[in-house]
Amino acid sequence: MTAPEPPFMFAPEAGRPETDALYLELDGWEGPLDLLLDLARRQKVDLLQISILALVDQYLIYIERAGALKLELAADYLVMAAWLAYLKSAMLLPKAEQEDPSPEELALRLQIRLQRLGAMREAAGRLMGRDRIGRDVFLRGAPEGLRTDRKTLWRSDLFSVIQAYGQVKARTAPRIYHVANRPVMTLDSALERVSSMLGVTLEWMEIRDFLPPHASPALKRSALASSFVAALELTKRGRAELEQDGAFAPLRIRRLKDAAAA
Amino acid sequence: MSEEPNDEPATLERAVEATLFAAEAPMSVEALAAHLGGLASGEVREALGTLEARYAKRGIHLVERGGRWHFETAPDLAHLLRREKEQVRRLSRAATEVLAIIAYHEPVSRAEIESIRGVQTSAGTLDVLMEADWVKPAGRREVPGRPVIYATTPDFLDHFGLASRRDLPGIDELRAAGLLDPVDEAMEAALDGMGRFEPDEEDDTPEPEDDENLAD
Amino acid sequence: MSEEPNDEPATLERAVEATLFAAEAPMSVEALAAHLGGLASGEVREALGTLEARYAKRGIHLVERGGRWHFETAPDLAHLLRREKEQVRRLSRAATEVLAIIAYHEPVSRAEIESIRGVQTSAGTLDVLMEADWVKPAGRREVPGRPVIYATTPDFLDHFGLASRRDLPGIDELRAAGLLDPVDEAMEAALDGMGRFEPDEEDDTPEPEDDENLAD
Repeated sequence: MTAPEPPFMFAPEAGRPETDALYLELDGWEGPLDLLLDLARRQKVDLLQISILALVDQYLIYIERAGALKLELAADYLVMAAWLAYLKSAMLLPKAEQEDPSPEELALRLQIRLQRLGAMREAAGRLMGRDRIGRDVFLRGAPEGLRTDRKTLWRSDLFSVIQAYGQVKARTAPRIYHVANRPVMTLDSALERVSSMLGVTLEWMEIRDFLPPHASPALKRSALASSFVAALELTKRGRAELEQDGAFAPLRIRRLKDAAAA
Repeated sequence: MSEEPNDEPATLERAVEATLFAAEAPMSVEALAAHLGGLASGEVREALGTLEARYAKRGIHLVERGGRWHFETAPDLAHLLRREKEQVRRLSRAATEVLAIIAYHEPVSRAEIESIRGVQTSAGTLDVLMEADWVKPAGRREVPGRPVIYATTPDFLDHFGLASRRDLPGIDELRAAGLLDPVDEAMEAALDGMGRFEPDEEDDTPEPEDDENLAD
Repeated sequence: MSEEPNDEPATLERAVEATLFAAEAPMSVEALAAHLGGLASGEVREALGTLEARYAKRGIHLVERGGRWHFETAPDLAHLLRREKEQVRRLSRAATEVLAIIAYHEPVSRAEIESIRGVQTSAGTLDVLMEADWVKPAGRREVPGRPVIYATTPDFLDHFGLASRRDLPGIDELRAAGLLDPVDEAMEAALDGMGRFEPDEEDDTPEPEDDENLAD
């Protein structure tokens, strides 16, 4: 078994009132280490010269008195008391039975920690005692303040202005759209044309033969499409039949006989 | 330090000095006397006189205004408090268009500008032109709503090197110069790009701001 | 006026004086030089030195804190000004101790602060110090858990009238006495001094502080 490390870490600090007096309440301390430091200071020697045994006794007496007065003790103070009691008994034991680390080492560690805490507590006091702004020294009550006003100098040039105007005018000028009159053969005229031509013969005729012979290429394409749709329409009405040998082969049409009669 | 013995200020003088320095508002002789523990006004007045003379040539002056005293920056150094930084910036495309419309159509209301441009004009655009002092409000149009109408200023003619607005090229001249041709996006982008290389564009770069350092 | 001719302050001196008087926050030499139109730092520094000497005996002092300069009232006049102007927040004892530990040990982690104080630091304590702008997080310690480490700010130096951290009261003595070193180092030194231990100190090395538990 190794000796327990000193219980130097305790419960969170509470908002405790500042005090220099040794109250029986433990509210005056920032934890057990702080209380130990106060007790050690009472020995009025360098913290590295204090008698740990005396310090332990003082602490334990203090805790006992608090207990006798039925004061609620924070657990961390009790943990420290238990540890100190252990330390004391270890220090009183014969050397041969010493644990590792030795009680002297634990005591030294406690002293070093007290020394450090003491140093910081003193430093804090000296720091707070300095000439502080707003308490000891004061800044100017109503400084005028320094301001930098930024002024923008705008630049442009005549060409940009004229060009911009031109662009506005161009962008917003009314526009006229010309839609070219495209040569088309409507479905109606194709129907009329195909059915009248079918009336002439009972023979198979190619769709191509229905196209106007001297038409422009554009009109021819329109006529081809319209004539094809007209052929489909006549077939659907039962007045003609269509025939094609294969894909892209010439498409042929002829009048149905009874349809002619009808 | 080679200060003369008489340079050492009297206690009361130092007290008045510190009190006025820390005060948040100017203080009367009576207020000072009371603050300093019920002194006689005469003593305070004397200390104020000494201080006033001491600071007469410094960067800060002790001055009396309406019976109350305070420290303030010497008048000849007032420019240090408010420093002006000039920054040259090129007019945005939108602002240039609005400026052009005002120049060609003035006086013109905002609604009319918008109808000519075919887009809404943000409030800042007119502000910029007025800040540049090229455009000013020129009354109101006597129509319902009485909108403000805008016109160009003499500074506008000045900056753009025009003797008068009649010097602006007319529509026919614009057309002849090809400036009325529809401009497509690519073309506009190209023109914008060219703009970057104009000599005065260099000034556009915001200057390094050193006043930020003052804050911390 | 019976002022000596050499009492007439130089132009730059007056400008620095007026600027610092008017400034709402302390200014570095660089900020002053920039504000005054891009002067050389050396010139400004010289003017500051002259001014500092000029004001040394007056009711107002020119002081440097953490590289920044400002005017403040002379500390010996505190009693005249304090009565109406007490505006300093009272720090709890915990907060003053934590502040001192950070100032003397910086940068320092929360666990390190707690190991010195022997008590956990409540959440509010560090917040108060950071809110006052006296303490700021200063990165992380490159150890397991990468705890945040804290350091003081220029405002801290300013508030406590410290030109730099070297001016912290007693810091040289504390450092010389090893009181700013970790406990473990001090233990080793003390044990070495006593010479009570065999060379193979390995096992004797005090266990690491229970800091790990503190990290919350």
